Amino acid sequence: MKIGTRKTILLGIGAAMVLTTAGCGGGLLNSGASSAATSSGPVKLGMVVPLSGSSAPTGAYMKNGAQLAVDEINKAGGVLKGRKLELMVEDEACDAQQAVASANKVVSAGVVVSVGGYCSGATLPTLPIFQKANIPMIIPAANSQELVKQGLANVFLINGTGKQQSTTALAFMKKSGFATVALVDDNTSYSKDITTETQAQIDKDGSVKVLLNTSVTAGESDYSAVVRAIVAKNPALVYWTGYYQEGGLIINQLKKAGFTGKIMVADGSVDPSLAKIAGAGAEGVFATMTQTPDTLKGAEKWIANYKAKFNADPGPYSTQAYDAVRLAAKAITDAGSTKGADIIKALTAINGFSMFSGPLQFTPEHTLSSGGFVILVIKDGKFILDNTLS
Amino acid sequence: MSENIDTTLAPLRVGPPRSPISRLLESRLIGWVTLAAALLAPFVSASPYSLNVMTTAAIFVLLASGLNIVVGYCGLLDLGYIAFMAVGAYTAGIISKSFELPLLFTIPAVLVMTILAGLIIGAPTLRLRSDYLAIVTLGFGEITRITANNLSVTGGPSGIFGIPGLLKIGGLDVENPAVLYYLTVLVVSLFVLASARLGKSRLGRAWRFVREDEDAAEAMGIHTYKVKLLAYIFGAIWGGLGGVLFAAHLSAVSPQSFIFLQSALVLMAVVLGGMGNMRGVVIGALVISLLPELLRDFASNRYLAFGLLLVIVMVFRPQGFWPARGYERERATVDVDPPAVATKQGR
Amino acid sequence: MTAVLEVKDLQVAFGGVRAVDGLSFSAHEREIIAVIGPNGAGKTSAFNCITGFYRPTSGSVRIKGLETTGKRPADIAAAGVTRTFQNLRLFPDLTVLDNVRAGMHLYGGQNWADAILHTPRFKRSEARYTEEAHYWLDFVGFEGARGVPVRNLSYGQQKRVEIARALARKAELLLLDEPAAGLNYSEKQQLLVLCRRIRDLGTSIVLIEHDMGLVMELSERIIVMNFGREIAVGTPAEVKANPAVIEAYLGKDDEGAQSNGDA
Amino acid sequence: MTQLIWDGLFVGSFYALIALGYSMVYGIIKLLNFAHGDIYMLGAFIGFALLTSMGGIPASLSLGALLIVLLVSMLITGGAGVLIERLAYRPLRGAPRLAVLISAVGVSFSLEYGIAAIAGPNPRAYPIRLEGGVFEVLGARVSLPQIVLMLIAAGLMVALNFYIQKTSTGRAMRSIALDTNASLLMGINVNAVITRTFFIGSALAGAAGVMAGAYYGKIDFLMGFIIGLKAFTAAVIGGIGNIKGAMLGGLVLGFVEAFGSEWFGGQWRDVFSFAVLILFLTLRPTGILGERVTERM
Repeated sequence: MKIGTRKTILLGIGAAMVLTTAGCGGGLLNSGASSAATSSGPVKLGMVVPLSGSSAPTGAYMKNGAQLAVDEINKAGGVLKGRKLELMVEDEACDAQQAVASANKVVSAGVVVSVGGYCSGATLPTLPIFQKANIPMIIPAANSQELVKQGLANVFLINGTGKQQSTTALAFMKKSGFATVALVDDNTSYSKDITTETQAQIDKDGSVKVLLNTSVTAGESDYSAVVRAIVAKNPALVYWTGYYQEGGLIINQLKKAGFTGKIMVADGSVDPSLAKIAGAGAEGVFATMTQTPDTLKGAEKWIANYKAKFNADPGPYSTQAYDAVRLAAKAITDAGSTKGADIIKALTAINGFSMFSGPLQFTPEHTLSSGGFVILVIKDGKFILDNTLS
Repeated sequence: MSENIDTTLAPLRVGPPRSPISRLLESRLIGWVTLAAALLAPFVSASPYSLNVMTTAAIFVLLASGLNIVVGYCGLLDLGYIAFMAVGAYTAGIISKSFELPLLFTIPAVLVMTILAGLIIGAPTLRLRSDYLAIVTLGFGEITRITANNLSVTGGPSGIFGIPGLLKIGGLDVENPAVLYYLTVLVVSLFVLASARLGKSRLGRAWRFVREDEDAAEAMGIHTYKVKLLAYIFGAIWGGLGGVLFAAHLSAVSPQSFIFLQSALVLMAVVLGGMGNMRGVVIGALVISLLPELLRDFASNRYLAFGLLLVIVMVFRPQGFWPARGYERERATVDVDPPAVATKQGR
Repeated sequence: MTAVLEVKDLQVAFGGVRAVDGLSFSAHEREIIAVIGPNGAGKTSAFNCITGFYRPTSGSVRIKGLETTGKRPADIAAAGVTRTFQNLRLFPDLTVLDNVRAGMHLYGGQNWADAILHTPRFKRSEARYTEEAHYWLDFVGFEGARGVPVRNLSYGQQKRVEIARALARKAELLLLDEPAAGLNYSEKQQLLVLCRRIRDLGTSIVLIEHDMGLVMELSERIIVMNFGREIAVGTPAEVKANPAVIEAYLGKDDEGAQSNGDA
Repeated sequence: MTQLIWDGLFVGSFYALIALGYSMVYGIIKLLNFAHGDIYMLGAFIGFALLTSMGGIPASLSLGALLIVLLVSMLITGGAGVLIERLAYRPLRGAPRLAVLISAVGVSFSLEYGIAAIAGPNPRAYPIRLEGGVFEVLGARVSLPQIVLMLIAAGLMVALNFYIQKTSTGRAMRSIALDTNASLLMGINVNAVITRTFFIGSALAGAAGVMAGAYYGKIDFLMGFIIGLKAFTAAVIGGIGNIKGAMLGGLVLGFVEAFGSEWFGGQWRDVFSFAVLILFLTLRPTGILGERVTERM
């Protein structure tokens, strides 16, 4: 045992030493070189997404999507006269601390564009890090209003914002004549963002009535409390803006409790597992979502490539990640350099770049001019496009 | 009431440790070595990443040294220690954000709040037996987190971000990672020293007496309750300041950073390092916070490893990996002239 | 001259059992009193009431004329009582010196700020703690290493350390709970001498003891308890002659007989 | 209102099942088995593995299949409990309570992240789902699965109570709870009894896990953490170490939570139940049914 003790103690000291020696970018004396854009060699793109924790699957989808784009571009000759793209993926685990660590890591590795960001709560604290290094962020998934509130020059959202999602939701409610609605979020920043926005827009619009706006704690099994509340109010539509784990349970328990109204979920709940967890009750559940590959017309070829490469089906945000990389490449090419400032200028200038969500143009606050949100509906356990709005 | 220490499990040693390594580790030297390493590190690598990792590690050391006061010295198992850090971080964040103050000036408020928190959590619970205390502290930890998540003043789930830096006077901008790192190291090493000194004082002894045998301590005129409360308050202060550094470092505070897992990690640092032994705790903290960064594949299931490690360490060394050794210098000269204590002038 | 300790019809009950049932006695300065009686007579319970570990059901305890009934043990200790425990209650992982320092907690002499800043005040008081710890260890005749954890010591040594710890408290009243238990003859003789030297410091001693030989030789007054009651009190000679006592012992267990034998 | 009571009762029966294990173990070796909630999680995952290995089960047979799986999972989790006691707790008997507690925390971590490493960190949908008729009772919607599950829970608790009260082992358990050393002297094989206790407690938790999985349909590797705390709260409310108390506590906590989240809103539910725990521990640590014991030195 004593040997063991010493070993670990030495390991402890060793750890400190190794850290000091394992320097990624020169010490204080020759500092500054750490994150400077190099003029030759591969062009690095950083992607901080959840690879562990409850959102890990989505992280994998995004990673694959991005990788697909990188490979295509490299096959086509890369950027800036044959420089290859290189994707660096780091875990964020939807935790602020880990996100900051990973963000610093990719910055240190000298990435020129960040194409990551899924959990808004974890993405927020990484903003100042990329901003200090003046690295443009093309955020494919995270879409909390908070991200653009500070009006940072280097932050671009290519996923529809909560506001835009709410607009779509409201349009759908009016079109299909839901007079009363209950808003339920899971108390995460992403989810609350949507409910607050929806509430605000509904109040402004006035044609729909919010009977209930409440939150639940994520990660529990029994949601009878909120279910009781909903059944008591008996709204025509329940709008769940949290993630699929709780979404599935709530749908299931609502049905068990004999709730007869309709249910709609936000993009965070658009996942194959939702239907699995919700069971039979999932049929006919609506969702506000940006186009996913299998709802897009003409994406079949893309899906085929994806399957061929990763022999798995693409999932939510594969396309956004894919587009983020392509957009980054486009901006680098336009800018003709890997300098943050130039790329940012190029991004702001971009107009009509074609993406899955449609032709791209950024609003002054660097969000999509059109959110590209559509309504999906679950048929035999799969999300398919619903054409109420089209 | 009292907890009987099973002597057979504890490492039995007569006379001070002999092996050169352990003598080195017992010696004052080790502290300086670690500090020197910490100070020199940035000259080897000052990349934002390594600075970030090292700053995080330093803050973690501060937390561990604070929890060591509660668990190591006083033997009170606190499973919600991170709550104190949360209180500190949120107090600092809210005040500095709403009044546009540098974080440095929020410290008085932070001290008040954390001491208050220490009293609120400690006062009702410290009369409980140790295992109840563990659960109650866990409960308080969760309550703190959930409350922060539900209130709007704490920024709700997305928390507070864009927090001003520690200080900004002319040229010296503490938001520069390197400067912040050195500041952190300075503060942390001072507090580690302070808690080590506390451990070797009248109060520190009182804590140990309480840990070893409350009744006997009580019989010697030690107000065990007051002493425990003091341990709690000191622990809270350490945690609160950790929170301020945390806020300065991340420039953002959000509830996910204060889950039970974090409390458990700090506890592991204390236990693995050796309860009550400040040097051990510092090294334990460094190992826990740096190992995952150094061995990426280890990071994937580090919690499993830590969990198993906890059990193993407890089974084989209930005092912790590298416990505080109860040795001190023998009397230099054999006979001292009897001091004037023989008469009973009481106190 | 007020009594150092005054116990008035003390009663304590656990559920239905009356461990102590109306005990009254008092100890004066420089007096050595022995409390004897068969096992389960309520001796230790009485001690625990006096030192505040049990809350007496009724009755009162005064120390140097100060009412201490139902106070916290720490306050009672501060009032001038110190004790040892039936089965050693040392701090096993702490050094011999630290264990003795425990008795000096009430000296104060430093606060946490001194400790953190290592002020001269702190250094002075620490020096004093160490010096006096050594003094008391010498006083009880403790030989051997003092910088090592007590759990490494022999039983006899540990007993000495516990007494040294109690003495360091410098209280006017010392309660010894079976100090001779487990000691061999010569150790008992040393204990006897030690008790007298402690008395000469001006401390009065109340001890629970089963070793009649020791009790008869050492104590000035003996209180005999049975079923929580005081059945006899007086000088060793009187008690020896008291029929109630003989009945209590010879009637109950043979332990008394033996110890009478070696008395 | 009746719905509220029914829901509380239903959730409460889960708490009670888990609380029993806490209470038994605590009553006998005064150990707060921190990992107990994770045994519940383990049970859910074992049931999951068994059911998936069985392949597709027609809904008509699902109840029968569930009962079999329930029994098997109970056996396995029971074994796991025994193993844990052997490896992580028994070596520490007589060591400082702090050490045992920390060891328990370690076990809890090992279970959680061990399962995460094996089964992956993502939540799983349970292969079978208890569907069944729903009918109104005094204005409360009561579903058949709920009734079945509650009957199973009640059955288990009654059986346990009988076991504790009537059998020799039960008597041995109670005597150890009163005085371990004395029982040792009376020739009771303390270790054997402790082993049984862990087996039973863990088996009950495992059963609760499978039932939860089959009813709610979603399991993940952290599902045991919160409910473990809740179960402990239930045990404390009822009077820890007291079997009937554990059952009572579970139901009481179920109500308290149902009402609490009605008044304060769902997101405050946990805060509310922890507050209840803290209040009980500080004001009445012996719980509703627990009797005060004078500690003697």
